[in-house]
Amino acid sequence: MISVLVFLPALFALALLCVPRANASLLKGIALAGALGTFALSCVLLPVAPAGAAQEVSDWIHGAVGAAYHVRVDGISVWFVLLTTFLTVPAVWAAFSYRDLARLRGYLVLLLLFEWTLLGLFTAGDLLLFYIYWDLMLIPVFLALVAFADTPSARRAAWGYLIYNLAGGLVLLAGVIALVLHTHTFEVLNGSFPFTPVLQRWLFAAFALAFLIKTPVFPFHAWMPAAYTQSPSSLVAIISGVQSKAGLYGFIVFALPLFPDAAQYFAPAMLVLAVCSILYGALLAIAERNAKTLVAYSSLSHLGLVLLALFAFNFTSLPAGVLMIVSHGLIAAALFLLVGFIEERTGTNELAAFGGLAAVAPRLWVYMLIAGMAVLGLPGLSGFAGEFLILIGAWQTQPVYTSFALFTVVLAAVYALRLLQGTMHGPLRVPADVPPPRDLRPRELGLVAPLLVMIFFLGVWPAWLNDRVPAQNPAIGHTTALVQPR
Amino acid sequence: MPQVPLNLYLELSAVLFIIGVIGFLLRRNPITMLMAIELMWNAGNLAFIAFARNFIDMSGQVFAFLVITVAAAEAAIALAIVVMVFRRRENADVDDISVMRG
Amino acid sequence: MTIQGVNFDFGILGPISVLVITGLVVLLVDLVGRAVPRVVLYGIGVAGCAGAFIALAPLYGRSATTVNGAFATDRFSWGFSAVLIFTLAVTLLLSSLRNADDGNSPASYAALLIFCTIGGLIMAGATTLIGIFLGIEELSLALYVLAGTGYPRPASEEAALKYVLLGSLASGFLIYGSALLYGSAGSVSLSALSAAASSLPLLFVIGFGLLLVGLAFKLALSPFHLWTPDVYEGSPIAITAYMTVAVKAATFAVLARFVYTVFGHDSVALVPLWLLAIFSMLVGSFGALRQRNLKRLLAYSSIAQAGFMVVALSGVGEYGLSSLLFYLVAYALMNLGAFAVIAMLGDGDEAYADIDAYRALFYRRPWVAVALTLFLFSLAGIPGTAGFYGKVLLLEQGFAGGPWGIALALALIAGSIVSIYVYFQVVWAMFVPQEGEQPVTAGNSWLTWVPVAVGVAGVVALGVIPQVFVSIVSSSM
Amino acid sequence: MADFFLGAVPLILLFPLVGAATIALFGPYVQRSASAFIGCLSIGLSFLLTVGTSFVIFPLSPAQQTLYTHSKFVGYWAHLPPDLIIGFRLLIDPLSLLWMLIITGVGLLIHVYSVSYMASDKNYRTFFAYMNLFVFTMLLLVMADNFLWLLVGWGGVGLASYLLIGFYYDRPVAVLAARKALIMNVIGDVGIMLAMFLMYAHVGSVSYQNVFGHVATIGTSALTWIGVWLLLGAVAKSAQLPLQTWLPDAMEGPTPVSALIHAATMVTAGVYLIARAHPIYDNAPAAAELVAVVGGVTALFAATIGCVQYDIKRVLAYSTMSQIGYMMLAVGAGAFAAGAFHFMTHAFFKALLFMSAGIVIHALGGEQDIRKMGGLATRLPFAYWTFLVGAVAIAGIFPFAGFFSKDAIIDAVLKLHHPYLFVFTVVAAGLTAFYMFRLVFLTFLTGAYRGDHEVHAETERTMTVPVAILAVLSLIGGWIVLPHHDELSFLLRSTFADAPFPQSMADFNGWLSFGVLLIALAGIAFAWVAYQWRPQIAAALHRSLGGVHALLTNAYYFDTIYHWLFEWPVLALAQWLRDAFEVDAVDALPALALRAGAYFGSLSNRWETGYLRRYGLTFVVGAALLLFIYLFVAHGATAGAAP
Repeated sequence: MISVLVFLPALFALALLCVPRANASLLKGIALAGALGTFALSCVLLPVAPAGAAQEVSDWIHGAVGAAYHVRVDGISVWFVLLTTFLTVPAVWAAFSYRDLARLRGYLVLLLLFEWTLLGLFTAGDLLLFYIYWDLMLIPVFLALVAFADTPSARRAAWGYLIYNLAGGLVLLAGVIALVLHTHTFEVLNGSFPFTPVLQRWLFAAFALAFLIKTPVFPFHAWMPAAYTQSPSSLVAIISGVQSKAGLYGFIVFALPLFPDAAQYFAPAMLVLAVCSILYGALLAIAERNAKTLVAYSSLSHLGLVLLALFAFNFTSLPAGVLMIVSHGLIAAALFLLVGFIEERTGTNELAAFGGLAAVAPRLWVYMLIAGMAVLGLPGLSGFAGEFLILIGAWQTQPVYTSFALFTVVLAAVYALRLLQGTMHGPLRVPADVPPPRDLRPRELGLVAPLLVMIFFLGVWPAWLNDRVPAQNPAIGHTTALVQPR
Repeated sequence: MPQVPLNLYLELSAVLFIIGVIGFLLRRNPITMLMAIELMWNAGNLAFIAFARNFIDMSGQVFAFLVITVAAAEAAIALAIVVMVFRRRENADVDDISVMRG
Repeated sequence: MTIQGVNFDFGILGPISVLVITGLVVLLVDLVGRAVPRVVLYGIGVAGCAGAFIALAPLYGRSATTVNGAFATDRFSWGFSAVLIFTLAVTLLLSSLRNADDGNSPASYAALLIFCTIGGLIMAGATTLIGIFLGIEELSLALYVLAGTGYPRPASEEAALKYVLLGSLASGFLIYGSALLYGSAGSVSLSALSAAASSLPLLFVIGFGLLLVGLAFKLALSPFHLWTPDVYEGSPIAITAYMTVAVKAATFAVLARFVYTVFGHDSVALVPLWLLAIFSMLVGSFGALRQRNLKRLLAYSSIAQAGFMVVALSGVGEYGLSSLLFYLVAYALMNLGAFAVIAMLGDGDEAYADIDAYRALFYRRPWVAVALTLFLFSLAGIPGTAGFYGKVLLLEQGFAGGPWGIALALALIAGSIVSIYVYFQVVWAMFVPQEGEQPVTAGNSWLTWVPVAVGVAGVVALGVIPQVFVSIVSSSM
Repeated sequence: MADFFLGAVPLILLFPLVGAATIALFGPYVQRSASAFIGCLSIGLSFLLTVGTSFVIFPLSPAQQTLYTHSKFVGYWAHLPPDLIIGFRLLIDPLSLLWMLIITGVGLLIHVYSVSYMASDKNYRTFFAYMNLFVFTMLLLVMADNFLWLLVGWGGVGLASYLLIGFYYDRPVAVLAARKALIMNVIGDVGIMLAMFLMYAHVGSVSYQNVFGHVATIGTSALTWIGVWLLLGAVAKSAQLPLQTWLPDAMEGPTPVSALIHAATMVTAGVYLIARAHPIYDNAPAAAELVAVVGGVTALFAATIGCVQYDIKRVLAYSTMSQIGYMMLAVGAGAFAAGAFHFMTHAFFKALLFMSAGIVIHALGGEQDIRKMGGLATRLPFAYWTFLVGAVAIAGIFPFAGFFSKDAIIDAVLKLHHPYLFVFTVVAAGLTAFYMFRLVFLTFLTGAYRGDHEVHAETERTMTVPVAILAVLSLIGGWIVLPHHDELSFLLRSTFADAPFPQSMADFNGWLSFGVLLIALAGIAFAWVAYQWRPQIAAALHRSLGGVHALLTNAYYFDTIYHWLFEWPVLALAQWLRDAFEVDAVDALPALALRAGAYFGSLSNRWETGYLRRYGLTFVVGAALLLFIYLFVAHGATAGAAP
């Protein structure tokens, strides 16, 4: 069942390959059906949260170091799975307006393959499987970027994305192998293994480097702005919405439970990095002149907050981190999609080149307002819920770092308003060569609406999600061993 | 008559070997270089035979015979290749044969 | 059967005998019939390979010696022999392309390839210094000639000349090293050497050092690699493909035999080998970064890959040999596959040696591009391919292999990181939309589809269900 | 009946929300008047329910007056380990009821007023949607039963205020003003968040009940910090020092918005917060003192600025700031009932002032500069008289509402021994009277009309009726507190039962109020002298006090100071990070790696010269090195192996 879910998008991708490239409508239909079907199937897994877990194990590799084909979904990973399947639907739908219809088929195939690798990662119950998907997910994105690489910056984006993440992946591989030589199996979940402190630190460092690069976290984010800006918005919606969570997922599910002592040892460093990303991302978003890149930097800032939640080692902040992960996935996807719609209308994302769209596109204005306020952290929207619960938790154990992080609340207001007012308000300006922009079409309204609804829903009732996140997931169990609950 | 001690043979072979190496490095004519290489191989042969005599063991001599035979074949092939090169160029200075690099 | 006190077990010598006969048959057919079409001759060759396989099959998992113990079939020989024969078959298929080896007599070409492989088989099975020397020389002498068979191109004869001169130089070191080893042990059999290896007397150290130089030359380990790019670029594509795999297979058989029978578990005595490996990984990976000629790029990559394979031996561990063999099989599949694609597209000639010829190939020949992409992914070690699991096995050996092993493993990681760009720049060229200059020819011979298909199937299978091959390999020893 | 109203309390909250949603979703498909109707209707229904509820609540005994709604839907907003529980509940008690009455009541009047005031605007529907959204969030703010939902409402009113200040979004000035307002409000939100962090740390909850119930267990220092952080939120929302600079700019919004949000309701949320959190301030004297000081200083500070402004709405904005200063002073000093009282009366007369000013602006086609007015008393008599009522009320002239409420505050300040603050209040009272009548004279009297627009008559009933109602309320609104008979503090007694000071304003200090009245009259007299009887006096004052005048006109240069103190450094840092650091440091690493890779690559390629002899040489040297190393290692090995 889980395997079916994981490979369903890949199957639909294969189906797409059998359709003639010219038959656009059929292509779109199949792709959307694939995304929707996967989402529907993934909803069946919801009941496993919070306590339960669904597993499928079958014999795979034995020998010097054994590995099983082990897929599993538990109260933590189900949220990543649902996020993936939920965000892929609007992404695929948004891809219908892909700029080059001749290559629409290839692009849709890559999107679905990307979803497959992400689902595989979040359901992997075995370290080898996890690693396989960890690297595999880079390929569809890289190919999509290559198919786009007609400018030097796009070229740099593609190479930066690939080399940074693959290099991190190889470091992770070294860590994985060194780890399994002591566990003698890739089946490391829910087992605690006695490592010497030194070994623990080395392994944690190897894991953490890969995770920090993929998230990304300052100062490993050099690949991120370019990649986010250059990839089509439907793709970057998934990259920033889901793929950027892979590293955090790795921390929660592998690094923290496996190396609790090393995690404690490195916690100050990680917290410093987290605070740096939070403030640095916010400041760069303030100074940024390109709407897409601005959103990219804002997500750098918000994911730093999740890192803070993880390494504050606090009962409250960790489940709040999961909430923040989901919420940020929704917000980032919505914003990137909306910015993409703007780009389709104005042909650019440079804030200097256009503005005042609210006058001609009231619906777009409403959508941008909701998404913008969510990223600003307006109370009542999911962004605030995640932020606030993380901060109130982290404050209890790490007041100093948390108070630094608090500045981001104000900075977020600054850049969110820059984005909102820069694109929507002021007198109407569009580049000379483009026609006056149209308001959002029904398709565009429809595909973003679910995201906004969820943003509202999780903002008004975050407990719906947090009640379904295991309070005592392994990471919390291990890492807060030293933290006294008040 | 007195035995020539083993180490004299070895020293001689070592000297021959080094001469061969130096010759290979200094010469630019492939034929000469091949001769230098023959010198190295025969240094090996000398060592083999000396050891064989030392151990009163045939296998060393067998090895030497094999080396001599292979050397003949190898020389033939090498000369053929040199001739093939000659056919295009009038001279066969190895320094001129450096199209591929990098 | 026994001739003058020397016993010959033609069961053990089966593959060699079959290939010998095949070679002679090829020559005879060419002699009697006039203008025999190339395909027939190569067909005979391929049939011979099949026969050799059939002869090899019963030796699976067997361990026995013949020729008074000078030649053995055992865990060191079987797998490597299989790889050698497979390589021969693929090479013959690639050579059958229209533009391949013009201006040569196909019969002698095929026979040379076959005898070459016989040399490799001898190396794999030889248990004495004499046998090793004999095998190496037979392999090398034939290759010197084959390297020159791209005759009309000056590069080819340059390759031949460089190869023959440097090869003979290396042989000189090999011979002299063997002599000193013989002197240190009083016997040419490897088993006798292990006694000397335990105490490392001066003669042994110098002797093995010199021998190692000779082997390192064959493996193209840096700093004895300088000939590799030129020779690989100059030789015809089929021969280059053959060299990259067959020579490695045979020489690694020898090396593994040395490491396991002579040195046992004393990996310190092999420090020079480890240093060579680390150096090769870096030099090969970096050297490939700026190459625009695909053959040359793969030459540098093969330097690095040779270094990778050494990592398998670093622990001298229980699974070291099987890991080495697994990676060798993977390498044979992906490398031969890549060369097969190059050869196919150029129909045997160099049209597709230049990376720029691959511009937007995906949009012209999607399936070929996908196949080549797969091979390159495997070379780069992308998960789901044979190369990836091979690397996993290598790293397991490395990290388990003490300080030197860890150093080697880390060097492997570093090399892989560097070579990301190496392999992906080709992928890039194939998928980047804007068209490059149209290529000269774009052949599509079904004969070369065979190795490509085999390569694809193998690369995927070894990557997705490695267990099957791991068990085959490990129970072959 | 009672059960009906208590059961319907959630509807008070929901009607405006439903109204806003309806207008937003279906507004474009129905005619303009329909959305206006929906807007007014929803507020009207909330108002009726509120009135009904208050008739149920106020008669009850103090013990029963505080009640929490239990909606059918039982759940938590958040329920996180170890013990963070935040629920969905509404709180109804006299304090929140008072605010709800004003919000819905005045809100209804202003909605009706807007029907014709905004009639000509192209975003008519949007306006009503925003206004309803505001009323909803404001009600949420006062009906929340814990600090989190208070913060949700708090942010919500901030959003509504942002949207309405920036309502004319094609005016860059309006856009900037809106941005400024929202950012400053977010700073306030951070303050409230910090306060909540401390509450959670010490009490393990953020609900009023638990926090106020365990105030005793919290240390005084922590309590003081909580108070200070709450105050930060309050000053941001209520435009008190030092976060006051956004309010004058907020006057860029439509006049009804200024009346509702930036005079009557939202800006008093700070006062509500302090009054609501009075158990904290009762036990943290230092924090309470700070509140009082902030309030008193702001009252005087804003009043001085008000004396020199020429934009009619800005004058009113500064007077709002000053009047809220009075309220903050009152709640800070512990006279919570007095603060609430002044909030009520101020809501009446300030809304009145804005709306009659709105009539003037409307009639003059958007003109706001009083130098371009004058002599309008004859042309706009209705506006004149209503504005006069408001002015008299705010100036604190007997028997108008302002007299009673302001007097209660000054009285309390004196009683509670804040001598210097007492002086501030008295001086501010005089200044208030002065600048209000300066406004009256310059706008309606003082010679002939100086503007260039022709003056439209004031006809629309929907505009005049609400203004008239408010005028009446400004007159009688204060009579709820009369000597020896204080109805208000009686109504509020249950909320402030545990306050340390008696809340009753019944004991009436006649001499004091007489003195304050005289001071107010003096202010009026001076305004009359300087602007009506002998205008050259004002001119002479400007000349002689040029420096002071410039200082006041520029509001003590706060904007400039803040720009150079906060805005500029942050932006400069951000720019530097973007243009220098990101490029030179963050991208430097990969760039360096690439260059290194290319370098090593070229190294390994340049080695490959193609010259055979170079190859041979390398080969031989390599072999020699290898031998050397091997010998070295082997000897080390044997040496190591030797026993």
